[in-house]
Amino acid sequence: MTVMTFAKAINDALRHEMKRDERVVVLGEDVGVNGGVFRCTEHLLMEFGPSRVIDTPLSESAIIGVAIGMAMNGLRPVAEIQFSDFIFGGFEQLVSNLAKIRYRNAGHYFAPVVVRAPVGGGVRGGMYHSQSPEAYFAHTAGLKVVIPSTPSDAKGLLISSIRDEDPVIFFEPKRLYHSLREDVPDGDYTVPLGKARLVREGDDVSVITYGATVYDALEAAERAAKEGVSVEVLDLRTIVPYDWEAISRSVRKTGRPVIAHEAQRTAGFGAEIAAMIAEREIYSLEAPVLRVTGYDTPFPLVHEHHYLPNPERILRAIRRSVAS
Amino acid sequence: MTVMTFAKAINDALRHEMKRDERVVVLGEDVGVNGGVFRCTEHLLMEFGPSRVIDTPLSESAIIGVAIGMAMNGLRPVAEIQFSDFIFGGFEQLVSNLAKIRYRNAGHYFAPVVVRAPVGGGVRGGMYHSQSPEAYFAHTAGLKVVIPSTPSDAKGLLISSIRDEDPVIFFEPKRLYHSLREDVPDGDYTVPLGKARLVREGDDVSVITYGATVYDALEAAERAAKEGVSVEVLDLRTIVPYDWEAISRSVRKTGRPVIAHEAQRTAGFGAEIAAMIAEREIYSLEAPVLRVTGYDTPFPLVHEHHYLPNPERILRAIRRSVAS
Amino acid sequence: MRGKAPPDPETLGLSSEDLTRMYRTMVLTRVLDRYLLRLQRMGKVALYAETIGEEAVGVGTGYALRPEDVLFPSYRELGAFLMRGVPVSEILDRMLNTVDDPLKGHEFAIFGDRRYNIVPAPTPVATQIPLAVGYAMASKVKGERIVVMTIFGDGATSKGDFHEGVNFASVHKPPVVFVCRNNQYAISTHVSKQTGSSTIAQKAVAYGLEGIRVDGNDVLAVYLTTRAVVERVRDGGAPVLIEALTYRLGAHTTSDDPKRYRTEEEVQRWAKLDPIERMRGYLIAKGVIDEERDVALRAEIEGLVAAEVERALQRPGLEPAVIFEDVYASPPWTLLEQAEELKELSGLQKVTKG
Amino acid sequence: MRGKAPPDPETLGLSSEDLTRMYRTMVLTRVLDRYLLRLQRMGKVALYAETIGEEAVGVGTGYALRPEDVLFPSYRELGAFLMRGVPVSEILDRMLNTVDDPLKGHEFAIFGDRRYNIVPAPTPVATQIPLAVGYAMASKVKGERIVVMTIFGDGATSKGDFHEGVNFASVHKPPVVFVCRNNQYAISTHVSKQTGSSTIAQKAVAYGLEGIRVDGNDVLAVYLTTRAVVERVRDGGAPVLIEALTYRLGAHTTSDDPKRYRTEEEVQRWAKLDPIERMRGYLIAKGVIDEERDVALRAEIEGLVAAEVERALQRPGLEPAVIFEDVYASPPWTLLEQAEELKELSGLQKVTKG
Ligand SMILES: Cc1ncc(C[n+]2csc(CCOP(=O)(O)OP(=O)(O)O)c2C)c(N)n1
Ligand SMILES: Cc1ncc(C[n+]2csc(CCOP(=O)(O)OP(=O)(O)O)c2C)c(N)n1
Ligand SMILES: [Mg+2]
Ligand SMILES: [Mg+2]
Repeated sequence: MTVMTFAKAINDALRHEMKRDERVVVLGEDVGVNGGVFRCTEHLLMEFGPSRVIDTPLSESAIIGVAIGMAMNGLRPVAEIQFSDFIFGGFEQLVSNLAKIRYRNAGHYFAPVVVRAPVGGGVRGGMYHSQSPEAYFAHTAGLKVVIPSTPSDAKGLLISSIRDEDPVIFFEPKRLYHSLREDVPDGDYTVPLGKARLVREGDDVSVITYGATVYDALEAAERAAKEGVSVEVLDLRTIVPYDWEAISRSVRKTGRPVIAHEAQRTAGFGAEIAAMIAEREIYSLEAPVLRVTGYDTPFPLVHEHHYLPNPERILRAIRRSVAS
Repeated sequence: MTVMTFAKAINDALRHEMKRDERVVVLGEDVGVNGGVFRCTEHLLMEFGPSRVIDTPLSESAIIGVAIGMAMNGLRPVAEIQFSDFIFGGFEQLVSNLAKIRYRNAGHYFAPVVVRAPVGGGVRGGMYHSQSPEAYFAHTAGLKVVIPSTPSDAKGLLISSIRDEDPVIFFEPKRLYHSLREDVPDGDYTVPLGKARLVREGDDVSVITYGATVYDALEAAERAAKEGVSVEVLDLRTIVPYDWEAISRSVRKTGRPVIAHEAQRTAGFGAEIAAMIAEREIYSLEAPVLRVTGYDTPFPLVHEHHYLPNPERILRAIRRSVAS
Repeated sequence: MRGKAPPDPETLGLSSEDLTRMYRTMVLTRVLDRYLLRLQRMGKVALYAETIGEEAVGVGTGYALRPEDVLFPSYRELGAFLMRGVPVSEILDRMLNTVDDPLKGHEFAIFGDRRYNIVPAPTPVATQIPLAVGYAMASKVKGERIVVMTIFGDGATSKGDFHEGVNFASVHKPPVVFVCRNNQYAISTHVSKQTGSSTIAQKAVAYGLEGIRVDGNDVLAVYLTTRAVVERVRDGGAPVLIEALTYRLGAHTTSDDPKRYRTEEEVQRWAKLDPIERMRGYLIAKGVIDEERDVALRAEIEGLVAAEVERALQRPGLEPAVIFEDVYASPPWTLLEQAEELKELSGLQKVTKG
Repeated sequence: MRGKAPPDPETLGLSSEDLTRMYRTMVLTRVLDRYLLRLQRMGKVALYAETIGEEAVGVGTGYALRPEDVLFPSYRELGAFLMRGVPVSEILDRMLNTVDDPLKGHEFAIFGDRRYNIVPAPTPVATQIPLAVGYAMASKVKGERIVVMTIFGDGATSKGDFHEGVNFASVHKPPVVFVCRNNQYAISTHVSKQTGSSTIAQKAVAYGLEGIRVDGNDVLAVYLTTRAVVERVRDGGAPVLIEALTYRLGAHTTSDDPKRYRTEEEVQRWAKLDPIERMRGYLIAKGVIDEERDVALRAEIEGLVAAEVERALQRPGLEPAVIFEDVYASPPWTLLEQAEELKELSGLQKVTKG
């Protein structure tokens, strides 16, 4: 075990996989000599050289497209998009090629690419350094979508993603990069895709969430506890595939689900979870299914605290749930 | 009233608005001399000339981007994307500029662009001529999203969209273009955005749907009627904003909602409707909220009938709803 | 080559086997193309993009590649597939989506199969270009001596992905060759409305790369130019952009009506430059074939294709369950559930062929 | 201009007012830039992209535009804004997100305001380019005699939107001027790793357009070249791509550490070519100003900016409710509900300044 930041854990996972498997290459804007704008690829260029750590031109579509081509030819590319807000320039490659490559090629060719991108707000990043676009990818068959919330999970899930035979969109909550430290297992360490993490047990309300919002949920849970409400917090960790068993178990226990994420509400991934609950756990419910999310506006530069699903907003939903 | 196909109704709306308002221009691939690959822009070039009916290079990002710039400078561009499957090449312009232009400019500049694109399957179009990407846009604050299902609605909603001060993504179910004829009001005719259409009244089950699936729902309703089940069919027509009042009224009446759309299930727009029902009409429910949708695969070339939410599948959900 | 007398095959370093193989493949391409068109009209094929008039580009480039080289084509490269040795039967199984369709009916692409190093074309124009660059980057990393070629239309050069892909290659210089099959139209849009540049080849200047324009109706010019470029790139040379100027004699696809946007005179002018006729004239002039052998060859090919069409039409179709295959290597539980749902439903309803 | 003696202002057709205005604005740009950097360090500004060393490009191009011309800048065009007459106070209100912020704190862009025909820059690089083309297309349709200019970095030229936008303009030829501020870096990426072409100007060849490279540290060269181009385009000339070669003396933004990717020697080499020093030397040599007046000018500007900073720092911030403004002209009911939710919550919790 070594104490690491979230960013360092990502770096550790990349180095570990690059050492273990020479098919693993890293590409993106400023990932080489600069070590990534968040330092996630620091020192990799020195260690693995420019044919495996590739600084690219400023062109998101080419980054994704080139990564796909590399993967089709047997490499395991990990492409970095500098901010998930810029992933849209590569959206056609992601949706029309990456997600569909195995299908279109009937398995002749496939592309186990990992696309890493920082997501989320909380760093005064404004409209284009704060977005959470996971729902777009969850709605795109052929992709898997992962969002870790701790350094250990970051390492374990990234290694699993790199080893996965399917393309994975790997979102890293940027406000956690350097704000969080914890003991991370050394060496080979994997966390399976598709398994949620029960962060806090509780009996009255289930907060189902992922990414940096886990911490807001925990704070809300603490405060609810003081009001005598016992809140369970579930960190999905993987969005596709998501851990329905864990969700369903929690909802059966509490009957009161609150779903929280940073992305805007309408057609966000929270809607999918709510819809599944409304289909499969309707008879377990003791309260309406509530969502606490970013508002349906672009991500604002000022007052982002108000925009985000902050602890106050989550707590309010918990109270509402308990009251109904 | 004139009997028209869906495609002709679109054409009629465009011509009407171009005559009425010289700010209205049309641009896209093959919209001019060719009249559009589905003939929706037929004869417009001849009538309005090449500065208002613009054949563009094959570049979706430029089509959207140029339309935004035109709108910022006072025009009312109606951009055509040849198939909604190719809209992803313009996704960054749609999400990062079109949807956010008013916000980023704090209202100094805004871009009332209409982006028209054929959607959906049923024409043996395969993976890239059949998709239904409406959920991506529903999840993008700043946009409105419209999907008519009849020639009259096509005309009335398109005219409303062109006159709207906000950007509208206007999806046209391509399998209806030439297969459907009906009386369409002549001249100035608008249908307000955000209002659903009650296509068929019923008491037992509510099928909430939009686009071409309306017809599958109607067929399922017919067949259910023979089984003694009375099915209500609601055509949302607009996805953003959607007509919650109409949904809620229907769900209160029947207690048994079935949501149907062609797009893949996970994180589709149906999830949003289900989530809202699970939040706000939970006490009206007498059955789980069911969804009948495209499967979570790329759109297949062969066997698309099986992939689509066909009448058999909708009927099955109706039966399940009644049985629970 | 027009104007002066065409050079002898030996001067060009070509054997008569080279010549007849290319000629034969052009004829085969034309014949199969016409059959596929008819099959579409019969409702057996969903949509088809004709290749008539553009055979020299596919055949000339296809012949320049070695078997280990990898092709990322567009949807109009039938000639290249046949030249690379794909049997007519496999293309028919593909296009008719029989149970032997190597792409399992998932998609349109005329053909694609790893055994032939042919990657099925994506429908979204130009999006294969960065993939080809990436494939070539990987072969460089792996130390393979292969060349990757991607072929695309004139319309494709307007897309961001052409630019981003070629620019990426201009920096990293992997072994990739870009071939623009400039047939002068993107559906109804003439190339003069596609770009302000008067040639596609000059677009290479934007990347500090070499651009070459070649007569795309002259299969020998296409072959010789491409082969030279391919071998240069194999030896570590920088990527090259080749523009092969040709003309789409047919409609864009079976959904298109070219009369709406171009004159019959224009078409006739180009029909006179038919690449097959041109090659035929050359071969006869140089004594490589004679009229009699040509007639026999054409009859043989007609017979071959007709027989294969007959056979393929008899083959059974694909099962509905294929729609769930190849989405993931390890599918999410949601998808597995959905596959079960279809199975259950298929039991209930008549299984119709897609 | 290096090497031989620089020409006299009259020869260039420039008045001493022209010269002092440009010089003064470069100095103002530098001073304000340094203040904004400090304000960021103080936590008053969220993020800032320095413009030090690149003043000549903004000022020279800004001076070439008429007030009715429209500018689509990138995020590093402070000089152009000041040259177009934007008061320092308004830029500070913007950057500090005071209650008078013309962009209501919604976004980063240094500045933008319709009154000045300046469109706030989008953060996603190059995406303003097609917008500028569209804006110019509309002005052509409307029969206005304005010119639209868009400025972007060297990195931006690799993006598909640069290509699609310029190519679109090459066909339709609206009154648009493309200016690449080539400061040789896109964050850590040197322009030689950005593209295989040795200049940005030559990329114009790909579109059949004229490309011009100009010394971007020579404000007079930038101004004269740009003005000539702008007026030509106003008179119906085809779009032009201008490359202004300069150097980013500072960090990319306040989050960047350039020591990671470039040497101090390189920076020092370019620091010696500082465009302000160069213009100062020219003005003194030509007797337009003297040392004394220069010192006074700088003191005056320092004082002016310092006072405006003081003032702006005292201004109140924006209310949380602004986050719901300007999303739509007619917002969906969902959004109106959400705005109510925030109102309710704001009552309960301490309103903190963004
Ligand atoms: C990204 C994208 N936009 C639009 C289309 C629709 N479309 C199909 S082919 C075509 C024209 C392509 O022209 P070109 O690249 O010259 O190839 P050609 O058909 O002439 O071989 C268009 C616009 C598409 N397939 N992909
Ligand atoms: C589409 C996109 N990708 C990545 C980024 C992150 N980013 C911000 S500025 C920048 C470099 C831009 O370089 P250049 O265009 O040369 O402009 P400069 O900063 O030098 O003025 C990058 C990569 C972005 N803003 N937009
Ligand atoms: Mg073409
Ligand atoms: Mg730069």
